[in-house]
Amino acid sequence: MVKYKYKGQGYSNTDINKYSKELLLNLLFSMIRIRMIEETIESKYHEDQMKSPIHLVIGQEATSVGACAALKVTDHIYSSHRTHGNYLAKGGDLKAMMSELFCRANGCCGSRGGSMHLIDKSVGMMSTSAIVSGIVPIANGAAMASKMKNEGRVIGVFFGDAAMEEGAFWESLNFAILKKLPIIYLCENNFYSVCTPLDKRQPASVELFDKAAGFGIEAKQIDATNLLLVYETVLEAAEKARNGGGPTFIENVAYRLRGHGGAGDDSKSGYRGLDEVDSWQNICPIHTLQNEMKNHNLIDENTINDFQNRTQLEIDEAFHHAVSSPNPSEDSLMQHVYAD
Amino acid sequence: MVKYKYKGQGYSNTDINKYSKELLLNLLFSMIRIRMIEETIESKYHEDQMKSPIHLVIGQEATSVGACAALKVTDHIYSSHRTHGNYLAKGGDLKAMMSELFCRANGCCGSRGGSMHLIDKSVGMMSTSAIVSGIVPIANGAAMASKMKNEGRVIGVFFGDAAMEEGAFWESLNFAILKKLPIIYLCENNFYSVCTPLDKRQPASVELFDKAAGFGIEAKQIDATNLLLVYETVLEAAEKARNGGGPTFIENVAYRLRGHGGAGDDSKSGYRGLDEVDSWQNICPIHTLQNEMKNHNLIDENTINDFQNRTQLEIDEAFHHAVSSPNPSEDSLMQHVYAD
Amino acid sequence: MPWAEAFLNTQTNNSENLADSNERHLSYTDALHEALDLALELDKKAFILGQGVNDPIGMFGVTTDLYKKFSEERVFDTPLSEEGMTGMCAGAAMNGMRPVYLHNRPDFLLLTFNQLVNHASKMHYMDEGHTNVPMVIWSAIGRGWGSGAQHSQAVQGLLLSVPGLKIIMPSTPYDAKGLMLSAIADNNPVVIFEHRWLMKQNGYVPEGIYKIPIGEGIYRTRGEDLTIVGSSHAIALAQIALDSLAEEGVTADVIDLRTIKPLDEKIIIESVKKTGRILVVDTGWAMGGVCAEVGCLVAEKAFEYLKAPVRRVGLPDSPTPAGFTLEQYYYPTSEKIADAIKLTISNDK
Amino acid sequence: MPWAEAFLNTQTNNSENLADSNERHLSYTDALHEALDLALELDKKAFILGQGVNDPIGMFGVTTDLYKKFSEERVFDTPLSEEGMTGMCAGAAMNGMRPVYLHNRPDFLLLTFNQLVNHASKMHYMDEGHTNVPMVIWSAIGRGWGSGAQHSQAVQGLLLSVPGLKIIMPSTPYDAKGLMLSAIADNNPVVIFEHRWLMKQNGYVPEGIYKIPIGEGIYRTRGEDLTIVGSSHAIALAQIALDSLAEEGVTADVIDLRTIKPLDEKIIIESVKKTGRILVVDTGWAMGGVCAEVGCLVAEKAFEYLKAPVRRVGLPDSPTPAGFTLEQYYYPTSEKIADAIKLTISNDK
Ligand SMILES: Cc1ncc(C[n+]2csc(CCOP(=O)(O)OP(=O)(O)O)c2C)c(N)n1
Ligand SMILES: Cc1ncc(C[n+]2csc(CCOP(=O)(O)OP(=O)(O)O)c2C)c(N)n1
Ligand SMILES: [Mg+2]
Ligand SMILES: [Mg+2]
Repeated sequence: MVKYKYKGQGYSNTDINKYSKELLLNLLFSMIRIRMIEETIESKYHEDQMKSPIHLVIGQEATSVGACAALKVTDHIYSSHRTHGNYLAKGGDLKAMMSELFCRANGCCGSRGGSMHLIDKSVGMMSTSAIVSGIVPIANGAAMASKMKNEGRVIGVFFGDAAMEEGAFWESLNFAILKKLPIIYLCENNFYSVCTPLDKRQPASVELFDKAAGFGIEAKQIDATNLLLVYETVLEAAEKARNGGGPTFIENVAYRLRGHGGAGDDSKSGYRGLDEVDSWQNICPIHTLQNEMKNHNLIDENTINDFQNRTQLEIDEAFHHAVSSPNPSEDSLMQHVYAD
Repeated sequence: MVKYKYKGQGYSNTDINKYSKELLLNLLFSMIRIRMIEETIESKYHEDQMKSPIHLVIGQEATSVGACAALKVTDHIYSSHRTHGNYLAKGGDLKAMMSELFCRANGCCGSRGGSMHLIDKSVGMMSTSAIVSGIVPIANGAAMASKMKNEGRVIGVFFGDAAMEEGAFWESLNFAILKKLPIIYLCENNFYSVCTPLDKRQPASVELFDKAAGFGIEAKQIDATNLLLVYETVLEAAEKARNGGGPTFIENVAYRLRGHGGAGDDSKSGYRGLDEVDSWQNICPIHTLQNEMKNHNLIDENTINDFQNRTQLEIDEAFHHAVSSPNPSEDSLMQHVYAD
Repeated sequence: MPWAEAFLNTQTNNSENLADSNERHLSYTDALHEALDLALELDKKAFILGQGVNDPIGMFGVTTDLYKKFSEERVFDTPLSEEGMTGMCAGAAMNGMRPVYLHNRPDFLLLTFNQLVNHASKMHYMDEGHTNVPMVIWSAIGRGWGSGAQHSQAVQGLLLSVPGLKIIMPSTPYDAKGLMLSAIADNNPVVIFEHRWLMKQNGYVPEGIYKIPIGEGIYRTRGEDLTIVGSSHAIALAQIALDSLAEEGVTADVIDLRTIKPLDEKIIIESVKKTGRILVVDTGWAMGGVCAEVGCLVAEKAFEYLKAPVRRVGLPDSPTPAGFTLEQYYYPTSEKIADAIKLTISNDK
Repeated sequence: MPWAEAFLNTQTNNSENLADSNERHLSYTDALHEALDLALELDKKAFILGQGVNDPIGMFGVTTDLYKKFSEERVFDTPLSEEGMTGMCAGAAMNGMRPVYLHNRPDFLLLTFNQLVNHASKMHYMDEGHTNVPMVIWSAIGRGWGSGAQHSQAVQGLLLSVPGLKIIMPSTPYDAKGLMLSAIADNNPVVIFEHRWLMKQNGYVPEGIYKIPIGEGIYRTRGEDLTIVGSSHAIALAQIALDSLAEEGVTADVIDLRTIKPLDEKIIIESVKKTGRILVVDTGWAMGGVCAEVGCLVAEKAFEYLKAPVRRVGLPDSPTPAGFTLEQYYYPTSEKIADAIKLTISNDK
């Protein structure tokens, strides 16, 4: 059964010619790279060497890539447990990520975080939480700091549809509106929380973004299989935030093509229809953009193959880096409990 | 400065003739009785014998009385810290209340609750919380029980405007809508949380009831100095809830004429304008109903005086009862930590 | 998570006593499933809720397909809203229902302390006993497989001083079922902490209804050299540690508390009077919490019998690291417990 | 609440040492006010928030009119939203700010355990020390005047085992100021529990900036017969109790912990080595928490010096009753502490 249908328009309303070829290539390649990295992780996960609970972003890459591209390098992002896409899109270091997944001392969090806590402050991937909605109030604080320090920095915070069931989310939204914080709420609505569909958790009669709008925030729902829609919407929101216009809520609708956690799809267990998954495979954000670009002669198979080949080398190297890196030592265990 | 103006229409749009004289007298008397009781408490509070933090409902009685009158005797209510009006309107025992305020063994909670926890399950005043919004999820559970047991019982829950800043409130609202719970959310919007005006806590651009509506609940804002409006609105909501129509949110707008806690008004300290308090004195819910009834020849001064005299006797007796009641014994301290 | 599953299988202490093959054996999860099944059957007021209770896997198998048998009205998935749902449970319990609210991880209980500590545990006291709050909050401690700082915590110690609450930590399938039934039948808020490393353990589980008294510990072994007190998975580790010292002739009273609140002071003191030595083991942090309470208790009420310093083995005073290697350093092992046993019995006053 | 104010005045231990009249004396609240004033002056990154900080009364007088001096940007009232605001503080702290979030009552902290325990305390560890979380959470324990079960709790014990957190409980105006300044300067999340019965106390408070090291206790008196360990208002009670036994010649080391996490093990053990006897006093529940931790610690690390059972005086295992008479039975008094002292010194092994 296809409970959650695609309701977007593909790229039919998008004028791709507005964008430079360079930008489009970058965006597409960023998505392809994230996909390839995750597919490699997937293919090796059963080897039981990445001892970390992973949550793949496959199917939802356009949100990560579109949003991060629309933000400035100096802007900051915060993320829920589904980190890979956000970390990589914001410029996170692949080697440090792979080391973290392989629990090595030179992981981006020194093996203290794992997949759910890919953090790299040097690129503005500031923090994450494995507690649903836990990162939202923290991102608010970052926006508060930006405002108090008059930094002109915009904060983006990624979270799932289920995060909107946590009270702290609404407390945060209220505060951000009250204080006109420079923050963009990037809801990744993939219709599911683990195996539970949205309509078992929130009344089907109301859209997520409408609830947010009810609080007095500018709120939009977008087809987040269309990367350019994400990009455009976040760009506008960031501009507004930077100019003191306060927060924006964006509901990014896209489908999680894999299981909630771990490798592969788990839909056979019955919590969602295989046909539903299939139907969304057809509007994979990478393929749709790729096709659109091909149609506009902005890319061809060769260029893609080239990029893929280079990326595969990069990935192989990162995996090699990770598995050949040292484990953390026992005496590091009690370090960094307190800051000096 | 009058920051929060009265925006109601008095009784100009209310057809008082729709109601029986008996009902009207009961409602008016109930408000007068609550007012007299609280004024007596106020006048004696400085004697330091009622060792309990009180929160007077003076100015907001119509919400308590109108709502409880619209509910059936078998319906249940739950309340925030501002309990007196709700307890008395639901039929709570005055003697047991006064004993509780005087910390006596025969108080309605045996001196374990005090003013913030006036509870009498025999009349359906089921529970209270001194934690803002703490009672809302609990009332939801009561509604869930009513639904699961198919009791046809409607739950009313009273809380202030600040309760809507607590995340648990929104978690509860979502759940009640999702499960179509037979519950009525009775928000008592008096514009203040202790000394903090609403606009320092929630964006002024949005009304409370609109935020609730955004979640998908039927939501109304009413002038809660007009008792009949409260009565009518709750009556309708209760009917709907009883018939499986689910929850309703009612924003009852009325002014707290006394300080947040304790006796007397504290506005001299400057957190709100004395003229604001004055402006609301003019639309005291008791006087406005009384005048309307006088205008329709439904009541005269004599009847009122009679009732007041009888009530004063009742109050004196209750105070006498309380002060002459025994204190709890030491061996009762550790009772009821656990239920058998 | 394939590696996590594999890992769990190797870590599980399959201490099934196969000697008596007539006994009925069930896994820990099946025992819990049976308890819930029986409770739902027996008491129309009981209901089950939690994120994922209706999932294909069904909360580690504890709730699998119960909704099919008892309807989605009585076994239902919830919005996340942990605080709101906990209050909802309290309210339903106050009105005659018997909710059992399941969480994947105790870490999520930290969202609910306002309802649990400020409300559910106090309601009975506050209205002089007129209101009962018969609710069960269940969660499974997630040790290992990269759970990390926010998905691995054993927070029982944070709740130990909360009046009005009962706290259960079963270590065997038998107790898991019996204590769940007792918890559902109890008229107070009861928190149950399971441990994921016990979940695949098999053991003797009688059919039908039986209850284990809440607040009573039990001797798992009897011995002379010291008293070991703990619960849940810490007891399993302690028993392995003790077994490893059997050749050296070390014997101990091993007390499985089963309930950490109310605490069975009697059995602890009785044993320490005999052995004069005590080691407290817990799945939570050594500082504060269960280790501290039991250690202090003995120094207070059995001081004259003590022949050696009180010892405790719990978690070090740091958050949980996510990585596999660091986890090995972080968690108490049976080896570390064996060392503590040796210290305790060597160290005469 | 007129009676409550009157009551507070009578209950306050006005142990001001007026001997040296050259010393500068301030009330406890004024000392705190001065600390906040100085911190806001000194560090542009510091800011203050909480429900009522801009009220006419200003959080018991601790924040009165600070917003006028430092603007409403830096001293501001908040929506209730305790959990959301705590996370906001953490996020601001992670980005270089130094928030000080004040609550009327510790009971409200129970709404914030997810941000406090799951997030603020763990962030520094989780990302290998790259992120600091320099935030202060402040609240005042509300004993008496009918506060009841939900407005009177001393929840420090619930947080004692949380790694990464620092917990402060000052007992004098001097410490209240110095520790507040240390807390704001500290690069970790720090929770401060004040006690309303100390608020009107006067005492010596130097001008300007000074800091008291977090994690160090102090001897309030030196003596021979036993060691009394505690903090905050419990120390005040213990000192009255000890004074009442002065005629009988009883003397004690009274250790004011000032910080309960990190815990100053050294001073406790040093003293117990000398006196051989210990009584732990705390404003929280006796079960679990500070009493249990200190009691266990001594039985673990100073066992050979102990001459008598460890004793503890804290709250009984029940919620707080609201009524005045029941409160008298519920709370430890200096008389009850004096009895415990007598027991501790009489009861030889
Ligand atoms: C407070 C809390 N409750 C429950 C969980 C368990 N959990 C982890 S991820 C997840 C799903 C969240 O769904 P959503 O927010 O929609 O994000 P998605 O996984 O779909 O990206 C859940 C329930 C958690 N981590 N935190
Ligand atoms: C969670 C929590 N935070 C703060 C308080 C302190 N407090 C008690 S009453 C109150 C005012 C609440 O305002 P509102 O909800 O509007 O109710 P009102 O008093 O105006 O009727 C506050 C802040 C509390 N009791 N609980
Ligand atoms: Mg989702
Ligand atoms: Mg209000």
